Amino acid sequence: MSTETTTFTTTDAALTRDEMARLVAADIPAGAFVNLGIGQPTNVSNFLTTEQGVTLHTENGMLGMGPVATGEDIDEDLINAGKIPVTELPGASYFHHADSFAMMRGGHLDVCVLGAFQVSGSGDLANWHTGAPGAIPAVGGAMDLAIGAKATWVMMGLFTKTGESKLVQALSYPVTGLGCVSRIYTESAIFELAGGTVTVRSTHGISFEELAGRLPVELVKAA
Amino acid sequence: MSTETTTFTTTDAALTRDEMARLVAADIPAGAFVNLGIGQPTNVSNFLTTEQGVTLHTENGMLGMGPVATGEDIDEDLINAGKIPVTELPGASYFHHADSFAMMRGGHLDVCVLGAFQVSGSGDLANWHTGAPGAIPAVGGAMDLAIGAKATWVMMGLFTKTGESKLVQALSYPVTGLGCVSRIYTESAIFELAGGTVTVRSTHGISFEELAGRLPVELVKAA
Amino acid sequence: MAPRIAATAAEAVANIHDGATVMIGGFGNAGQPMELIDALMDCGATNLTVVNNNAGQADAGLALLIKERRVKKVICSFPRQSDSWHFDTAYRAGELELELVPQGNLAERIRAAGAGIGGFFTPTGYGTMLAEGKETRVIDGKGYVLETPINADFALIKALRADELGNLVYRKTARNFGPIMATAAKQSIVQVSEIVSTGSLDPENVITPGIFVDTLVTIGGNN
Amino acid sequence: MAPRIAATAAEAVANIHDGATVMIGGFGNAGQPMELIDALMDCGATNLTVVNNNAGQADAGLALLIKERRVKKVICSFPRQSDSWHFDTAYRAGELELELVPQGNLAERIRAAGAGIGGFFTPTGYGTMLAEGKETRVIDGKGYVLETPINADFALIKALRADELGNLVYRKTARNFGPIMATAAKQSIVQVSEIVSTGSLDPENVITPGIFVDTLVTIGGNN
Repeated sequence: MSTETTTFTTTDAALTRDEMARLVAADIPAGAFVNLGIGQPTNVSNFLTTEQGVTLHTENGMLGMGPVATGEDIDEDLINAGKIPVTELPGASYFHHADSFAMMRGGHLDVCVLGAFQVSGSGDLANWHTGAPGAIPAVGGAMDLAIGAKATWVMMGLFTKTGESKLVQALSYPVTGLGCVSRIYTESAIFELAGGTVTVRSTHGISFEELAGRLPVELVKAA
Repeated sequence: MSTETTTFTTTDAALTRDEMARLVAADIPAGAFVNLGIGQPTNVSNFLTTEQGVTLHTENGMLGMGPVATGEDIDEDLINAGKIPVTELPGASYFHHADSFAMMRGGHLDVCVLGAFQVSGSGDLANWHTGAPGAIPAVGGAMDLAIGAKATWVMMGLFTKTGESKLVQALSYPVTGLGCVSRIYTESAIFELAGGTVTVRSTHGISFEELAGRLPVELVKAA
Repeated sequence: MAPRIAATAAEAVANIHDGATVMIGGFGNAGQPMELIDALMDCGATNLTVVNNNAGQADAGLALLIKERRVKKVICSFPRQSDSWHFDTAYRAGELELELVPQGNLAERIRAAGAGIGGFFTPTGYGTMLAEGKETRVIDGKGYVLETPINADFALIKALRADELGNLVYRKTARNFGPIMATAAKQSIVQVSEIVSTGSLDPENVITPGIFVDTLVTIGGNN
Repeated sequence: MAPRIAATAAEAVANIHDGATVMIGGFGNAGQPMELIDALMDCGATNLTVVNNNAGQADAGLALLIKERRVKKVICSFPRQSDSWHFDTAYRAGELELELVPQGNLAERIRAAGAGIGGFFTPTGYGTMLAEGKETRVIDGKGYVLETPINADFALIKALRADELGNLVYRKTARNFGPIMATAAKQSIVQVSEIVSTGSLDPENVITPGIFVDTLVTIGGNN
């Protein structure tokens, strides 16, 4: 289904956010049905090409979502899951919330791209709650999206502000979904997760060996 | 919700099928949403008045079903649950099978009228299977209809061809639904069922005492 | 029964009683029945349980109900937002109970209530904090959580247009929770931009059949 | 992925393999994809499990598949009809397995498969022969049976019209099982009267979004 190479590659500089988004976009198979989470993943839509024929789902009840609406196109009845006004592409369809999440939960979407606080080597995802005492929890569609699509990809910074790896052996933040993430895009590396094995597809501004030294999980270098 | 009197009445002659249907029709509250089962219950629609404003549901996906279609109005895409061509009234709506049975199961219909092989004094219904050895079972929507509506009424002959009561203490035929029937219309009497008590609302061509002697369940005469 | 046509939003919500469970449609501003919420505020009903995707924003609508401590419990997926200060304050003060539900489970639980389903196994939330204390089961190697229906006494819904029988159509992503909430509440109160004569809506395109609608009120035009 | 447009019914069903589970839409003749069933007959696939409301009638379609012993199992609600002689013969000969499911449970199980629900508690069938051996539970004083999803490899569906992205609209009660079967099958094969250009269907009125459609074939006009 995906078009990426499994050959290990490396670049001198860390990826910018736009470069990450461009790589994610390029990896989305032609004709795929995709849900892009709020935040960094939303940026992926800017790098999808018309030729790819990707259809965007927004869980508040629409397939065939178009770009963000501006000016006269803004319609308060037409918003995305981030509550931003968007547009409608030809061939779109609307449905109610139960049908929309049935579409997600039933495994009909090909790819869901999400942000994350942490991902474990076995693909467990934490992205909904810091678990901080006194924090008010809010989950939205995070748990549904995490486990619903055929493939769940994460975009995140690899390290916290204090330099700790967000790719971990076991989550310290509250779980969003277990074993659901199959790929992670970060500024420093792209990882493939399968059956507990973490394969590094590419590194950016860091060598594989340096990376292996900084991360708490065992890494395999792509062939 | 219902308009019947609780005063006991009696008539000299047994009810004809049309008279039964007319009585059922008259008991359906104005504005009710109703499902009429296949067979005798279908005849009830012929006695509903426009003023009643009753909306008919057919479980194959429609509210606002009109009379049987004839001549040029016959459309093979517009049939009732008995697979008979019907018509569409203004204000009708179509929906898929899961939504249609959700409407039924969720208790949104006011009345469902069904035929029966047997009904027990506690309202258990048998109407789908004779239980005869070698008989091929077929259930259709019978079990869904039996337990779904706010009120389930039965229309049936009170006695079998060999003279046995079809109102019984305990079903000998396989169950369709437990404790679901609240009223039974027969040629000889109309019964109200509630909390295990069987109240005779009217008798037709038979006295209350004669009836009580022939039926295996304890009967209460309506006040 | 054809729906009651209320002259004003105040009249539409007049029978909402203290202690009622009230579903409120909308996702962001899309589909939010703001005039009905304002009328609920004015009608004085208190001790409410509110089912909504969020828990109020800024100083309007649901947020005001919460500010005035008219809500004892919120069932929602995403209470905490940048402008959910009234919720935050009430929650931190221990004066508001929160049942946090993943958005797809929220939608499915509302649907289940309308469809007469007693409970269902969903993969969403399995292995997370939000499944704690709930029954779980592994089916074909995949983990599921048992979730229960959410019923309500009232649903406040915004649709685009109704006919005199209460058949509804919505507009774009403003559809969201409306159709399922209409099925899950004992009484659905719907604000629309216009009420058209029966027969004006194409039966193929009705989204909420009139059987689910109890009260209609016309509010301005579509904005 | 936009659906494949097959030139003929034969081409549309060509990848249906021996041993496949095939859902077939339709209730009576309404929505029955007769040309696709005929093509399935011609393609030679055998050892099939068929999910349909019925088990074939007279000497056409599904009845012929059963006559030729190409079907090992039927999952349906109403197999026995006045003209179901091929089913009757095969069943009595012990050459055809039957799973009899109340019609609403059949619809809900198909929906559950499409919606990623692992199982659900339904009141339909509780206390009956069709719940024997199934898990039951009393919830709030009401009995329920645990029912499981029905998935399929293929669905054969008849719709009225599709656009090039596979968005579908149906016609009157021919809608019936189509929309839910499209969600429950790995591949949905849909016969339509016409394929219109993308953008020709109103997004508000799409009943089956194209995400659920894999193959389209145009068959005659609407009859």
